[in-house]
Amino acid sequence: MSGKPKVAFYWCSSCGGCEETVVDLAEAILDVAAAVEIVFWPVALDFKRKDIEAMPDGSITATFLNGAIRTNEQEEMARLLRKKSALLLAFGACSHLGGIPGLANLFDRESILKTVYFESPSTVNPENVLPLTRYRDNGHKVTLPDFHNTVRTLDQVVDVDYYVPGCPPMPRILGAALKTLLSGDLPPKGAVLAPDYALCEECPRKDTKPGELSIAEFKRPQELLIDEQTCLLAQGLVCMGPATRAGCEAVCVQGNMPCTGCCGSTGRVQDQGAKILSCLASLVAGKEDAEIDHVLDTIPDPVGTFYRYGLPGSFLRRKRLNGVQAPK
Amino acid sequence: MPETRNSGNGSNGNGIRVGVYVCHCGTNIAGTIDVKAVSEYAAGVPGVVVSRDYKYMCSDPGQALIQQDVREYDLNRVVVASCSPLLHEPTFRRAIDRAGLNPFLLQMVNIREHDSWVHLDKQAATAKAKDLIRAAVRRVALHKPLQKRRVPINPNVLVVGGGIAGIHAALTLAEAGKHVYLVEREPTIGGHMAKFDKTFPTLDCAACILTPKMTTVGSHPRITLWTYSEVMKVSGYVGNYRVQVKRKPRYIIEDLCLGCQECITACVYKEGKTPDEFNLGLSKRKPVYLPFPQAVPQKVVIDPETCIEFKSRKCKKTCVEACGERQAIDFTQKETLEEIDVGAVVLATGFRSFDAARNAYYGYGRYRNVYTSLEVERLINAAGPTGGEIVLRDGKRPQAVGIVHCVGSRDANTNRWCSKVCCMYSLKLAHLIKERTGAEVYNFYIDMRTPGKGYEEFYDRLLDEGVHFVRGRVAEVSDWAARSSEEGKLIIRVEDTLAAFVRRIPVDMVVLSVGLEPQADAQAVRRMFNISCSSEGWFLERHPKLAPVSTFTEGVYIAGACQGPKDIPDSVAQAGAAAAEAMALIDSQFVELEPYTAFITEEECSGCKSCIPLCPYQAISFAEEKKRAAINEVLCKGCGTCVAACPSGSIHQNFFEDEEIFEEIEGVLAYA
Amino acid sequence: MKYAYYPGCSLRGTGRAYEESLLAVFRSLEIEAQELDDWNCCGATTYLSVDELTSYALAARNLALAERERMDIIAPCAACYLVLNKTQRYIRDYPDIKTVVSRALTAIGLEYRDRVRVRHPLDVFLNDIGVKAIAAKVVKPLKGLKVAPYYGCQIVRPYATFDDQRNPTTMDRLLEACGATVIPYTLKTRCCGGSQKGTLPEVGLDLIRYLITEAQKNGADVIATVCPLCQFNLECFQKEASGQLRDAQFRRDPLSIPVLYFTQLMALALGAPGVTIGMERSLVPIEPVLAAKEIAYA
Amino acid sequence: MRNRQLSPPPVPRGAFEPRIVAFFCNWCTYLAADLAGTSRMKYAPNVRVVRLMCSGRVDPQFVLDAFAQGADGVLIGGCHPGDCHYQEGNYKTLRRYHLLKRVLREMGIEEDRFRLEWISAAEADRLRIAVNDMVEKVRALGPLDLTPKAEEIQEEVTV
Amino acid sequence: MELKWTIKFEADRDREFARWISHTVGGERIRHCLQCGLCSASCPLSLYMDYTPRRLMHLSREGFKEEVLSSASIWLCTACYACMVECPKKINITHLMYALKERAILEGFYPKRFPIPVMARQFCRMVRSSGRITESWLILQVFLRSAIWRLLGMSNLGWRLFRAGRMTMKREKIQRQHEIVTLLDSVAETRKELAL
Repeated sequence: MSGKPKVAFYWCSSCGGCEETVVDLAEAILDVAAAVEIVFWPVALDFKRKDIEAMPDGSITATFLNGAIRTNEQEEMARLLRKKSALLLAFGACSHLGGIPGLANLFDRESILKTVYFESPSTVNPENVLPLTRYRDNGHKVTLPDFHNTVRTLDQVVDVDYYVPGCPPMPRILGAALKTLLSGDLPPKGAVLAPDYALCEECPRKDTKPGELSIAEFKRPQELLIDEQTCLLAQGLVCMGPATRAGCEAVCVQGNMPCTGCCGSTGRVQDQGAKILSCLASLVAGKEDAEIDHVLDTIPDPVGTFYRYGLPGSFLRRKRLNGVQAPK
Repeated sequence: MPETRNSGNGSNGNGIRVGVYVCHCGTNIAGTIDVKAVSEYAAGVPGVVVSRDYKYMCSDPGQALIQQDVREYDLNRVVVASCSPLLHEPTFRRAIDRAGLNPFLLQMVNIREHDSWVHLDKQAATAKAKDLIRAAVRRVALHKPLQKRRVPINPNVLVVGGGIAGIHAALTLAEAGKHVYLVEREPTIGGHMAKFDKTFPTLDCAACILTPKMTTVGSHPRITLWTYSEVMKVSGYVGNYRVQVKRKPRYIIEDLCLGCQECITACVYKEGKTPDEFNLGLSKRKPVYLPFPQAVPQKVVIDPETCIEFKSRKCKKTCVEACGERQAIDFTQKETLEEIDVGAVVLATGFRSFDAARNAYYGYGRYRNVYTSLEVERLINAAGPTGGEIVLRDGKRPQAVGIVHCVGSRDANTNRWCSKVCCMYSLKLAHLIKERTGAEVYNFYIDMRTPGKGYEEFYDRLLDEGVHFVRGRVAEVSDWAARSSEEGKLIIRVEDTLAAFVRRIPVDMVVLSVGLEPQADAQAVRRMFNISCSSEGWFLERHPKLAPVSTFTEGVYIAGACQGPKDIPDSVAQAGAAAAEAMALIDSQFVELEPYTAFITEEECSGCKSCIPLCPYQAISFAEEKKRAAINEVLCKGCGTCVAACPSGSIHQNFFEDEEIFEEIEGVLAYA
Repeated sequence: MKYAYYPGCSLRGTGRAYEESLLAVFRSLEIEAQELDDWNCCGATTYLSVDELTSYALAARNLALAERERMDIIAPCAACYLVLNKTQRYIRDYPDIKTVVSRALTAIGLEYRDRVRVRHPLDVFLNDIGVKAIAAKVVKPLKGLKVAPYYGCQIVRPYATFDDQRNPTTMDRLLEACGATVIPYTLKTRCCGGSQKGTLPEVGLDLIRYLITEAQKNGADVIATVCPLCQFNLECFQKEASGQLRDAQFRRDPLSIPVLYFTQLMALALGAPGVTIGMERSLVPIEPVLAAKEIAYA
Repeated sequence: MRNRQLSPPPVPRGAFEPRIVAFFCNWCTYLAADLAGTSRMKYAPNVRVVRLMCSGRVDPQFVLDAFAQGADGVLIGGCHPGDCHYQEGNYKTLRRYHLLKRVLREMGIEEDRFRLEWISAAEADRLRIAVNDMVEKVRALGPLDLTPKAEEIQEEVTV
Repeated sequence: MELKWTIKFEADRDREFARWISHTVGGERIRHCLQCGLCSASCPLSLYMDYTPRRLMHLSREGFKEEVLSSASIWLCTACYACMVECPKKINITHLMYALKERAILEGFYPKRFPIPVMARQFCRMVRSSGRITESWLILQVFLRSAIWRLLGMSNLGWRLFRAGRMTMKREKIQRQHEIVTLLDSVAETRKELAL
């Protein structure tokens, strides 16, 4: 066994893009590989759970866990890795905020199963099979993980030391994170390893944002020919930039698409969606209920827009199941 | 020993040492809330070092108690649970300040106005008090020491309205060496009082006591009198208001006009043609006129509506000839706007009298001999249209006169309030009419209200003079006769409630004692000066008992009938009070502004500019070189709108930090 | 627009002339009004004083019937008009009344959903047709005919639904449109005594006398009414009322003045043939007056 | 990130008593509440008032936090449009209110639980009525009970 | 002359009655009455009244039931609503008069053969039996039961009206009479049930 710091990567409820980031470190990955000993990385290397269980508690220097927690297996692994790791990092939007999978919190387990196994047009399921957590197959007991009603962020399940934001995190950010960890002088616990100001600071279109903005209509990207120079908010698009933590160098905006907020809020804000809501609403034109509603009608899906990555991590966490269904 | 002490569970680790003080306010709070239990509970809240309850926290011993604890337990935070912060926050801030603690390390809990006074269920009220105190303790822990801002005060004062209240306020202030701008909408000052003949209950002549004051105003070196003018815009804040005044063209150069009135005599109109506003249309005036002989300023006015020169431009302009080399007449005069800076404002915009036509069943406007009380004041007035003769429209003397009280008062169909002065002025009119005509005079009243020095005595005197008093609200004034004896008369139909039957009383003249109403534009004015109105539309005082002439806007005071129906003595008294308040403010030379301003931490701001359009005071600007927003604290009034809107949480507000408010919210909700 | 016509009991009795003339006016103004199917007595003021709750149920039946037809109700009789209006309001304001009424209606397979408007002919003529349109249709203007417009109580009180409560003018404007001269009449909304004439005669007579003397004093040739009971009281007891004058010096010539429904005057002006407008049912003939004014009348 | 502690599930106090957090502006609605006090009006004791200088200071985060922390309703009180002590603050409030209402609807929180009232300093009675009315409506709706279900709580990491 | 006590004792007050009047439909605001007498003065009938409406309002809210229910005034009210429209306290006086009549009839507080209640009763009977009112029959019955002698006085008018076709002996009747009966019964039921 070498004396190199031990690093683990694990993948919970997410698309796997975060793992790509590791690869995207490109040649830098070699330095990493040289600097650390990767003890667990299911997607790339063949380790088994028992190998981890065998390790002494806290013996892993740092675990990068991506993905939100929605099954009991993911929960177990999270707890296990927590136990075994000195530092646990929520790696990427899903473990940090809940991420895209977090939007499942607008539904409950049952309706999701129903849609997926019976209703979705592409489904062929003549025997109406539903996944079971355990069943027998000619004598063999098979068990599958059960999944919870509610998708949760990593820090809603176990104690988290640091957060690496982004969907996926920029390799730059990951690299910086690794460096910090290796350097030994650690930021305060709970820190998000990215700059603590909003994206506009990094935005190439910053200067084109007008000082006196009053929004009479919100537009969706497909509704207009997006000018490549001017501030997207100025063009009526909902850009989450002002409420989103910087660090990605506004890649989306550079790709002529509005920021959707994957890096979460700044450290001074607790609910990113609420904040962008407050900001944009304040700028809406109109003083009468009717006028205001008229403008707001142009945001067809406020929750999906303002909480695209942040629903589980938000104040409300999920749609209320015991509440009334809202009239659409 | 009315006061008990509970030693708390000590500092909550982060060095916060809170003292909690629960006030009984006699039985005002203790009557509904179990103060002992509350104070005991408070002692258990993390961070609380000591908690006490005491009969009157605001009293000297109460304050001393707090100060002593601050030293003894070296408290660094204080929570006082008593009345509304708007009442005693300053008191307790001063108290802990004197004990060497920054005044803003205090949080008040309103368990009187918001709790004991509005709830019956003692248990619920007590629980509420606990919740609020728990929240306050959690909030105060985050308070930071703050300093009030000191801003110098402009020593000039604006008085709006030239009635008796405005006049008195202006004189008082000017005598005290302040410069006063007196702005009056009409061409002359004097207001309603100038129209009266005598004043109750002393019956001294209104003109004799008012006109001297008016002339002093006109000639006072420290009073700038702007009649025929209106306030258009108000900006700024206490001590530093900027006011825009519109001066309507009089078509007379005020400085040149001597008030000789030769132009009036010379006018091509030999007789007046237009209803005379001052005489409520009971007489006619010419296009060029002086509202009334003792008008101040003694400057004529030309009314472009009726002046031939304005209509046809073909007038012989005999007035200009008459004026001669004085050349005071200027048909080309234009409206002008003046800007003035003042430190304080006294609003004395007065009242409007009820439009009697609204009570159709009294026949005002339908029967010629139905008058309003104000019209009769003019009839009685020696300087009035009839030279003081009380006569009917046909010039005959009335043999019987009915005075109907409460017209447009105490009536859900019009105004629900009692207009306060009508009973007394009706008595006055009854006396004068009886004295001058010897007619049978009937007073129809619901309740006779004579609370005031010498008022009841005056009523007593009227009873002795043989005036009839019929207790009942008149249902109808009509001209249809049920008896030949009623032919050609106005018949008053009323229940004599004391005799308990209905009576029909024929009279020649009916006097409608109209009530007092807020001015038609009261709402506009109050918006301009940023003050509130009662639901009836009267200007709202800061506190009905303790701050009767102050408003919720610092530096704006109210006097006279604009605050509610009032007679002359009360109006004058209020005017004096308002003037004194204004002086107190000005002589303090500096205003201390709450430090609740917003500020931006530069390294946090991303320069998204979202906040910039939100500030109505242009306090937020965008620093191009740094590409960040910046807030000018002098301009910021501390509403916090930008704070709520800042998408990256980079704008903060003193005393209303996000964290502080979160603590308060979670504090009230965290169960005991 | 189509209306449900609710005559009410009186228009089938003492007030027949009202119905005849009203229908005539409907015809000449091309107002489509179909009689409310199987309407029942509204309960009038009498029922209210014996058994309030029931009277609401009675009235509500008519409302429900009209609602089923999706039409406004036209109620020419002042009492009906008021009772129907009042019922609507009280059902709105008092949950108990609502319960009682809706249960009762359910029992007879009806439902009331507060969707129907109760209208008076005055309202319909003025607001749905309009003075201009009416004036245009006038063929025999009532030139020089001096009319005292008598509204009585219950059209404008307590609910000022379409006119001022103290000084209503709807009828004034309609009659002026017909060319008549409407005289000032301060008692236009003073009560005629209603059913009192039937029950306490001397009481009724006093009120009647006031109303008529006042009208004559102001030089009226005819009194126009909007309510069968008012018309009945004012017309049928003129002689007795003259006898009633209590003040010796106040005696005038015995009271005698025609009292017509405003619809009769309108029908006359609109040229509906006399026979169908119930003139012949008057006890105080109008013909002499018309003759004197040279107003053609078949 | 700030650690958000969860309030323990409500302690049953016999019948359900709604808990309503109110944000009142310092110049109108807070004064109206004071006036209600001085005029000894009586209203439901379920409201806890948080005083802010202007309703414009109400950050949607406050509203959501209140709900998350166990409030059954949230009431915002400000000056009437046009009467704002800070000229325009309440218009911003109105706009945020409308957008936030849409979010709450999608999140399954009934309309009656979130209310905006314009109440001037003089309208104590309006305040009384608003409070009583809201308390009754929320009482009818029952507890909001957003605090995660027991099973989830024990899964929660306790910080 | 015979002297008797006019003084009233608290025991003479009927508190239940006072409570009832302020809780009955229309009585909500009676306690606001400031006794101005506008109702009495605007009442065209008050010239006959023993107790003016104003006094009735006060007596009722104080609970002097005897005086109120035995007063002639409540029968004189023609429901012209003048008082209610003018009342400065918006008290629903007219409706209270109805309430008082109803109560008086309920408790038998009226002179025998007193035409008004008789008329009312006949009216109701006729509605129940035919669903509509035929005035001629109604008048006839009322006089038969209260003041026959008056019939003679009226006969002349009656005849003239008959000639003018305004008095018909044909009885008006609706087709679905049973509906009216069901309706009336249902109301009676609900009233019992809800104790109204």
